[in-house]
Amino acid sequence: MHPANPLTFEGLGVWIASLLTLFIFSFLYKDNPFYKLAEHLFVGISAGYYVMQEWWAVIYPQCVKPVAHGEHLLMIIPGVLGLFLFSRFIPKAGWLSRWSLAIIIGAYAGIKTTGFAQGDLVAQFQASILPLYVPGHLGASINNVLFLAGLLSTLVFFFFSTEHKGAIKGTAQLGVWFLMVSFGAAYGFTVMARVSLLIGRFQYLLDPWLGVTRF
Amino acid sequence: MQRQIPLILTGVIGFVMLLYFFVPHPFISGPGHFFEDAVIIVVAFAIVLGAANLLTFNGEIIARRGKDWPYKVVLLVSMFAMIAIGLVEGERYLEPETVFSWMYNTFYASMQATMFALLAFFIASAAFRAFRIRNLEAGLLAVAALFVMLGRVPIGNVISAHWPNGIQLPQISDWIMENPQNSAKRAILMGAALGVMSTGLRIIMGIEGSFARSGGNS
Amino acid sequence: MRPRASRPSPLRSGTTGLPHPVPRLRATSFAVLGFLALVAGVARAQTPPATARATTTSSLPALSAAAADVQNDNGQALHVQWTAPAGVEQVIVERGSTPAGPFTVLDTVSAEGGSFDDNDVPRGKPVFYRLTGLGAHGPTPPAVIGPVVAVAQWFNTGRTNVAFFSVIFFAFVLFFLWSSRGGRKLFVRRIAGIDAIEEAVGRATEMGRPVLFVPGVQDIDDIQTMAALVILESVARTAAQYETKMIVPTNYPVPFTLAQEMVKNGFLEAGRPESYDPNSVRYITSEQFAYVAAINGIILRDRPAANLYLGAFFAESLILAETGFSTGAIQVAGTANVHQLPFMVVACDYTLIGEELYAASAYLSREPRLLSTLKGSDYMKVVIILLLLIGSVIETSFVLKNPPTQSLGQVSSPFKSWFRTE
Amino acid sequence: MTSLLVFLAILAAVALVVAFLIRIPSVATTLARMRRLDRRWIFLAVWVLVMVPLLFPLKLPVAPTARAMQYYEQIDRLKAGDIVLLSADFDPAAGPELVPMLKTSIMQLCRKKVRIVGDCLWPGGPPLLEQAFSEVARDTFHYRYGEDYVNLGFKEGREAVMLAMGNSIPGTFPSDFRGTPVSKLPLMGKVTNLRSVKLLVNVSAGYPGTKEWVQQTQSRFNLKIISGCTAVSAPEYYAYLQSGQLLGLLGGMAGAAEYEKMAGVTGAATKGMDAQSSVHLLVMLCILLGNLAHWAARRLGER
Repeated sequence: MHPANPLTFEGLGVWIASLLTLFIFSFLYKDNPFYKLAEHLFVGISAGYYVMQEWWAVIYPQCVKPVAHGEHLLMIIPGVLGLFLFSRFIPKAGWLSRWSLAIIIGAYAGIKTTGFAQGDLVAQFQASILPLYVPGHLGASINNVLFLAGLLSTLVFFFFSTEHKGAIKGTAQLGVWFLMVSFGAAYGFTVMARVSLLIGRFQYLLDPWLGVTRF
Repeated sequence: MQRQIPLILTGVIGFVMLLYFFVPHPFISGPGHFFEDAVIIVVAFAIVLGAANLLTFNGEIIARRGKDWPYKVVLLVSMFAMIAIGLVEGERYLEPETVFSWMYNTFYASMQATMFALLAFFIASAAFRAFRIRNLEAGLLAVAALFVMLGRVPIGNVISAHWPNGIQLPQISDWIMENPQNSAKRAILMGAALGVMSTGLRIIMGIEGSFARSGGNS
Repeated sequence: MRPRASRPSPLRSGTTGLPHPVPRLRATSFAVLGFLALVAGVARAQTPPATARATTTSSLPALSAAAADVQNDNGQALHVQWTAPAGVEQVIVERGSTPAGPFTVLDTVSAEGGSFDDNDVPRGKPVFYRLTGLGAHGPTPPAVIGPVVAVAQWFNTGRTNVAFFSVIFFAFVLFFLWSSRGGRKLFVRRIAGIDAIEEAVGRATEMGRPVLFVPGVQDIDDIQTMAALVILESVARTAAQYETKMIVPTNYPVPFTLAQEMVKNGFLEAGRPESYDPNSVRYITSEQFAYVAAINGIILRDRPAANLYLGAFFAESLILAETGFSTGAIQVAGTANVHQLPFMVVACDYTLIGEELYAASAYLSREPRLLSTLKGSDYMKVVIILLLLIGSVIETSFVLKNPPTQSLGQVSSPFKSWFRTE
Repeated sequence: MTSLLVFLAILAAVALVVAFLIRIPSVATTLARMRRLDRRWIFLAVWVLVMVPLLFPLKLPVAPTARAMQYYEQIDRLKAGDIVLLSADFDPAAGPELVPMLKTSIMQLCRKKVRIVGDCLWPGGPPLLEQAFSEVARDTFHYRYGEDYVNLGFKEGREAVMLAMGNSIPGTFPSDFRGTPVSKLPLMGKVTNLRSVKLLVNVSAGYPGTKEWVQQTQSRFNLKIISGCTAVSAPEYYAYLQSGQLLGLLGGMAGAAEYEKMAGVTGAATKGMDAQSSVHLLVMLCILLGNLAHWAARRLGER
């Protein structure tokens, strides 16, 4: 048992972090001032952290420093547009921020549209064209038929231009079953994800803080 | 006129970025490169704006001694402390020995991870209190969830170690992930892609706006 | 900060609180389709790439090499290929502006690679390459090749399939937008979820308890928030008819103002403007966990009989659904965030799955923009289903004709290869 | 085969006993009353079921899955001197799942003497990447900063950064994590854009992450991508595995533990898997018990 030494710079950090971890866990018993303090401290620290990251990683090296040295003068434009965003705090000058929004909304509209079109539509469509019978690979053939049935029936489920009657109703029902299996799988994976986060916190409390075992 | 020009600008930039994907010629890829590099900087300013929003929102609560205002003071003080330390320590602020990195490990990393870890408790209580198998669909969901949960952890591997090959628990959970889950998920991916593409088209053609005008009726 | 089920994004806590004041542009809609067709036409008329053969000037076996313009690029890349005789391990690649002119060394690469991509060539100017092989028995005599010119293409032929899909889909969406604005009646089937919502509001009226409506946790830039606010208007209309109290918590300024607008309209259209309670719509906070804790407080204190969670949700949907379940309220949820649907399906009485959220808002509001997207997507799905069926038949017959020798999936039909993405 | 029959026999027996017990009114009422159980008892059960296996490990064997093996093979195929892009797009909230993957990936890359260019598209990432680099690459494998590995730190812009890196990595990251200009780093001299990178190892927690890398760069720059992601985002990436856009996947802490086993290391992920097993069993028990209580209540006519 060699717990972290609170007198050292690094050890003090581990002690504070562990106490804050217990403060947040106290929310499980009931909402209390310790949890509220930890939560507000967290929002403040992370906001300050993000501002520093944006400054030192983007605004300074890519906009302020090169312009100051006379290179990449074009980068003045996004710098000015970025400052326009703050015009909302000046009465009557709020419309300036619309220019900055124009480049954000416009650029991402174009980037996302083409990214989704190629990566999530065409590539996925191409990979869904499967041979329904491959001689010598019976297992794969059955899987391919099942795969295509699931894909087509789920697409029919998300079809809203006709009433769901007769054959369409049956296909859509099959689609719902496939959806439910995929939700079940997603549920299982989400349980696994949340639990591993808790395991990570307990490993932090047991190893760097209390030093009970090595992780 | 204050609204028309930005709207046209949005459409033009969106259209250039759309064409940028199809046209390698520098006539389009030149502006495309510029918008790529420029939007990185403008988004960075948007994050700093987020912190400014926090300042005005919480500052106002403190000014009128609203609910929990002492906690808001802690929030703003810790924000400014982080900014001050970051500026003082200069470009090497993220080196392992700096006070900024110490603050990162002590406050940011620990509390953010713990916030998420809370969800593990809620998942277990929700599984007990709110997981209702009330029809065939919920039943299918539960069966798939049980197989995947069992198949992905060592205990499932131990239980089915001597089962005939092909139907061991890890293999069943893998098959569920690779086949039924995949075909349904791919239909959802394609549907979502169409949704994003149509939203992008509306933004580029300037007909997305009216909904978003604050106070504007549909 | 914003813990998200699967998509924790760094842009959080109020940072996306940007209003979207981009108003409707009446006058022009770009001829998107026309321009793309024009570009494709220009691509056909491009000059074929110039390929220059090597001219070797020495008796010893020099490299036989060739250089060609790299296709589908911005005209700054040339692809140099060579077949090195035995014993040559490395090749020095040099470039110059004239056959005898000063050559600058670009790189020394391993010979068996067989090629070298020169990525920053002056655009449109003829250049020459000099390749000298290095091997066990000394350097081979230099082989000079050229002139070859790097040309920029106007259309990336590798992306014709993406253009094909996009042009068809955009044509559908624009057609339906034009026809819905022209007043044509576009049929959208009634989603079962809408009946579930109305039944929930009716149930709340019987028990004399309020209706809770949470329009998601995202700002206005997420289309799901907009779809939820449209549904809020029709829920408010139903609640007004039944004289039932409504509670609408929001977490961003713009959705807050729009929600007030929607609830007021609902009560107006139901003919009961006087019973509209202004503080039924509340702005709480944009910090995610505090927002969830506040809504849990509302559920436990005011004990609404109907909880409606519609819009963009992340890790908090699980917590809300569980608290609501424990109070015995009837719960209807709907989101397009697929990773949250499992929790909603098991904990709520009814769930609108993915695009059903958009279908419900299009059905209720008849809004041209929502209708055109929905109908456009529907018809595009018909195209995809048909192409999939055709493709599977072609692929099956192709695989039957030439069965795969080694592993599966190596061989594919020309139809499928046309859709390969580059 | 017999263990399968035994397992099925036990299941059938339990089902019969429960079906029988639920008919006895006294048992049914106690089951129904369970629905009002204070959820803090369940919280306590989770707390205990995680703490105990961490203190007294059972060391249950982990079974590697095909996709995890493919992740391992993609790195194994690299040759000494190849350049790899390691994009750590996550923050401490996904630390327990992704930090073990990051360290084991760096270790395998170092064993193959591959040169690593590291970057982060999440603001919360750089310190985690730097800690992993110094602990594994610098201290254990004596990699030289600037020649064998580089940490370019964070860049805002999400998909826009990926596109910009496709055209020029030094152009997108003018200076590295410490602010030293990229021109002073010899390794960066050899890195022009995503085409000059043999493989992208993407440790991803959500948006921006593997989905956006696949959409924006995989086809366009002919980039080989393998992903280590959180369990929440893993199901969606199976679609990219089947289409060949992704060449390997590690899903959540289980994926990290499998990868550690293949790399012959017992790291934090492997040590956490026992607790993972116990809590999964608890959650499954909760689902079954919860529904049992609900059926019992319905049999007694309560809502």
